[in-house]
Amino acid sequence: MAMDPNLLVGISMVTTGLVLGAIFALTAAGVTIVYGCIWLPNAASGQLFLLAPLVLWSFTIGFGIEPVLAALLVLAAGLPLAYLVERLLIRRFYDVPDRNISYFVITLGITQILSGIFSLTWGRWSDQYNVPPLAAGVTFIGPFPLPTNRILALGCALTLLAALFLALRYHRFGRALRAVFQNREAAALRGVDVRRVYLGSFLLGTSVIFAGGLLYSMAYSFDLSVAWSMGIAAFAIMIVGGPGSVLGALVVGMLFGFVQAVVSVFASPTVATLSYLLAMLLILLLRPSGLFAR
Amino acid sequence: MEVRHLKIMLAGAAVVALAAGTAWGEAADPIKVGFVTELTGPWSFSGSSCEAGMRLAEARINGAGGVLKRPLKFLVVDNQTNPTQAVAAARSLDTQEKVLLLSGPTSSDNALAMYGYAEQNQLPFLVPVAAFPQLTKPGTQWTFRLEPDAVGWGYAIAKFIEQKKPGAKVALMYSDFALMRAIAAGVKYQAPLSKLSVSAEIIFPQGSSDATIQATQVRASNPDFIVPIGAGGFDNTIANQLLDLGFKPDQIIHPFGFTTNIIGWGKRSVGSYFGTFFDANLDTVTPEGREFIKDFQAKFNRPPSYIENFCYTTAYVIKEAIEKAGTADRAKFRDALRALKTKEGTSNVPIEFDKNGARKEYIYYMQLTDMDVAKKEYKAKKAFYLEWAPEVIPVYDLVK
Amino acid sequence: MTSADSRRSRMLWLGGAALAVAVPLAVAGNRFAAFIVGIVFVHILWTAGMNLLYGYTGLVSMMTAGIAGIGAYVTTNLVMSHGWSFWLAMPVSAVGAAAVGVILGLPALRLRGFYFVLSSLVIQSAVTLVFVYFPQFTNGDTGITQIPHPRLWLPGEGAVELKGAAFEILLGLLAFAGVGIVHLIVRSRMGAFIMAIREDDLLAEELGIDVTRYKVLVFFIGSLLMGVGGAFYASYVGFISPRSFDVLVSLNIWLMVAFGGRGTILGPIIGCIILVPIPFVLQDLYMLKDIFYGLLIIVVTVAMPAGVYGTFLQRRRAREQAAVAALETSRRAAERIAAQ
Amino acid sequence: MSELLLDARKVEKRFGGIRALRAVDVHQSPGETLGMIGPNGSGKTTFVNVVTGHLAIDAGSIHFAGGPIAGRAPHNITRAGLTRTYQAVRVFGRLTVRENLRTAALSAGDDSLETAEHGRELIRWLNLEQRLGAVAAGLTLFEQRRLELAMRLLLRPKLVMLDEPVGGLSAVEIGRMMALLAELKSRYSLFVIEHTMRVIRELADRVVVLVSGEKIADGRPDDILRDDRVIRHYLGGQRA
Repeated sequence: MAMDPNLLVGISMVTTGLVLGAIFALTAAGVTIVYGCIWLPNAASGQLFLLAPLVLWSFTIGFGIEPVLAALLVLAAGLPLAYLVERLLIRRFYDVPDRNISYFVITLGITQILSGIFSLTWGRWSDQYNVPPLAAGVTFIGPFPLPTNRILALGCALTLLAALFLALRYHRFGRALRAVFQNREAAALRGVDVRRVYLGSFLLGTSVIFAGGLLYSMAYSFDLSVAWSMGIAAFAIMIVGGPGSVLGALVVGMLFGFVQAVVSVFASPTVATLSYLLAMLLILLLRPSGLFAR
Repeated sequence: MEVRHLKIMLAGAAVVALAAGTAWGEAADPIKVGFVTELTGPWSFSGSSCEAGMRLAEARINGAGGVLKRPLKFLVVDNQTNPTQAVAAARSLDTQEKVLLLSGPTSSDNALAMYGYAEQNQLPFLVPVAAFPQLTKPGTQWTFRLEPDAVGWGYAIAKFIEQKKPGAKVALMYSDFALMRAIAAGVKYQAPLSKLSVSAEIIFPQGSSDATIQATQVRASNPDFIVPIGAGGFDNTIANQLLDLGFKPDQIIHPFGFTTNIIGWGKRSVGSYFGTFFDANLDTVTPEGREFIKDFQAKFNRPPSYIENFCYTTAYVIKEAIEKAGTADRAKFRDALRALKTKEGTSNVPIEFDKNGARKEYIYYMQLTDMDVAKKEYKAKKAFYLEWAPEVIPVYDLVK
Repeated sequence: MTSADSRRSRMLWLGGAALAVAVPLAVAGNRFAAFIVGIVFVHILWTAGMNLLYGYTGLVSMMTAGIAGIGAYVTTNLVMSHGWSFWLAMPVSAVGAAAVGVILGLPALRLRGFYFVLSSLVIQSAVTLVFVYFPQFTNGDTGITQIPHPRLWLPGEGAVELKGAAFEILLGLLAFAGVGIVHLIVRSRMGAFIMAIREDDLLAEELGIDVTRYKVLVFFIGSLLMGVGGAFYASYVGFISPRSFDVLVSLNIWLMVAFGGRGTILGPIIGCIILVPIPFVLQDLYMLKDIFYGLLIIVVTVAMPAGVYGTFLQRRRAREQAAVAALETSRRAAERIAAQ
Repeated sequence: MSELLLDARKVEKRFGGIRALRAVDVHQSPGETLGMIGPNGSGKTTFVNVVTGHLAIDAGSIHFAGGPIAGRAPHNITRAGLTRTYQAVRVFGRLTVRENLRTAALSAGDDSLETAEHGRELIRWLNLEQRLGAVAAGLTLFEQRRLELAMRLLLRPKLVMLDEPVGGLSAVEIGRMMALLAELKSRYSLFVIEHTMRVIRELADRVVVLVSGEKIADGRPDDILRDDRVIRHYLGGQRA
């Protein structure tokens, strides 16, 4: 093993930061889109994030479906689910002034329900969540071996992020969405069907979170505890980046990914988690509108 | 207005009393054992394995006429891998079901929580699978444990490595659970005594899912052997990331391995070592053991491992102790357990407890020789066997 | 407050105190039922604090369990590692918890609505992590077990362990005292002010109410109740771990207040009496508890914002007003006839 | 000029780049009723917000009843005897009228609404006694305006700043409100922001005119309403 250890650790740090950051950014983007548009702070994001890979795992291991096909199935299955939730719970609050508190509490309720369901059902196999890799083996980055599957996940994540960003900029729906971000009434006056945009943004946000979860399960092993930590991280990123700011979510998400990586080299992953929370608190106190306020 | 409220409060109080009343059944004919284990939550894989093993023994025992002509009934309650819930369950089994003893936990955290309840309320507690030393700390009166304590495992690992490669460098990577901390403590204590050096020690917080950086750091420290202990699926991640980084399988020593997590490591781990207390591949398995393996395989289409075996054995230890006591009385049962001298029916390993309820300890180290992931089967051969007295090293001082 | 009113409420309070003693005695024969009663009492104390914060001042604090946990851990450490008497350790740690509660509550002075809720949730998560990752004080995830019961010094017997029905009666009286304190606050000048703050803190300020001062005060008193509850919970149950005080517990405390009826004295009590026993009574269905509570949270938020007792009060007020209106119209009719 | 009740000098307020108040001087003697007029967005409400401490002052000084109040917390300014109403009527909507009034009375240091100094007569005078049990949100706008007024008067203020007191009221209601204010004028110092010239003419002893954050006129109503600059900038065609 005659290779410079610092170089090794350095590369591993960068790659880890990239993969984690991309997935953070994606998930946080999903959360922040919904908050910016509907004013819905989704406390259940972590549980949704976990739901996707759990279903994927059942599809692939349980029913032996092709991983790619299974992943697409999961995403597809997510839409009607999200629609149902919007229909039953979200929609009725659209005109309530302080609705974000109600939403927050409701999604906390959903969180509790989902975690209850998880430990009841998938909980039994919590040592066996290994989604079959799309690509086996490792690819060498210089001297450093990285699982090809993880590089694939990184690629997908970055592509999705780019697509999301472009869609919000240039696509008709994206522009409508941003119009509603800026000012609901004005958008309505300009003939934007606000409620359709609301529904659309909720579906989009949920799917993006699902995608994040799927990519995470491609890159890492996971267990039920991922839900809470990811949910908190997503919130932290949203708050620090500025609620509703997709750009903020992307930048801060990447940042947090690297923080995680760097801190776990020089301190410990535990400190990393605490540092998110601290960052979020400080921003809440000093600049509730976040770093990238719209 | 308030007068009406009195009624409401009274009604509420009535609800509580009533509800409790319904949950309150008086002791029935069978001898009841409270079996609080992990059926859901992070540790559920071992809890449900344990229940499976215990059920086989329960069926056999009651099939053969039970104990003192009374059926032996295991009341299984889920503790959700949550110590708080474990205590609540212990309390209700004690006060509601009036069980003869408690058993069942396979996670040290839950076992320790119940330990407190058992000792405080003078309720016998036979721990099948939980290795945290403090469960049998000096002064323990009511708790007994079948599984050797984890600091001892660490001691055994050091002995194993010493015999494989004198003066070797060892790296430790483990998730931050009581069990893992205890194993690491044992290795670190015995290493210098066995002329070994610990080149790296990395602790993961619970819920970690990636070890790329840490594995690289370990690689950089260039050890001869790595002792990785991840919780749940993370164990597989660590193993595979170590292999990705070019470590040879036979440099990896898993402190423990049971069927599901051995399969989880994957075929590329063939050649790695793992510690165990019962394995279907051992030639010391008795005819009864063979039958147990056959029945289990038929029922769960995977071979049982030490968790299932300990829980299977637990049922028989309880049976023998009750028969020795001649009555289902808690104190008499406790004394019978203390005096018990017997063997595991499945492998003839001796069973006897010291004054603190700790068992005469032993461990096997097996080397994986082949694996069929699809069939959930693996082959392994014995590489090392060790027996030792519980306090060969100061286990109770090493972890608090 | 008319004399009839005061007589009624005196009856209520006597009745409440009587119940605090009578219920434990009634179920003393069944240790399990008795234990449930004890836990219900602790929750009544906790929800009393939460009610003051959320029900009367409108502060949706999601860190209540964390505060209770601080009270529990500090007491336990002082008693078990430093040999303090429980009766000294408990008040000390309760005041400590209250002080921490005030500090952690400071965001509430700057943040409005959802942002405060979120910050309190973040704080709760951080507190839980601290419990997990500072094992030298908390023994980490493993938790602290074999926590001794408090000892009472009785003439003749000397120091005797507080246990059995006596312990539940003490908890009952504590819960009673906690609710009583909240009730007195609500009836007082301060009560009017914090409710004004709940309704519209800007208008309250404009009316000359020192909003900051009263929010701090509320956090102190609320956290004090939490801390005391935590300290007694630890020694009563005999075991604590970070899970005993995690975010789900905070959420459940919120639920008990919201479900019973926030901003009413009896509502939270009813919430506790109905919700606390469920997981114990349905021992085998325990794992369904989270799902059930979760559904309840949603139902309450969507369909029953006033809670069980609150809705009941609303209905009754509606009835009374209808009656008054009817009277009024009939009187008018009578006058019209008289006029003709 | 010696014993001024309100004395604001060179008051400045900026929002980002915009100067909402430009060196505004306003003074008011005890017993005097001061009117403030100006087009929308001319800074009238901003001025009130700065004086009552709801907005931080950027420059200048404000003295009230002889003491400096610039930079003090709103509740302290209220305690000093300076209170205000809001353009969009603001009461505790979910509380009953009695609870609304009680809060004000307690804040003023009284032990209860009943024992509050001339609390009863206030309620009778503003003719709210029938509605004491009603939830404030259920009141008519006029009733809410009266309730708002009653709450302020319970505080025994030295100066009441009224932000469009007749805004949104019907002609009849305006007449009634005017009568009430006229009566009030004899007992309290008032500061009235209004668009309705009638109100200003009948109530104000003196009028200040704000246009885009600048005081362009200050004098007796009749003179002001004849002032060319005022007409040009503000009244435009509508000569009352």
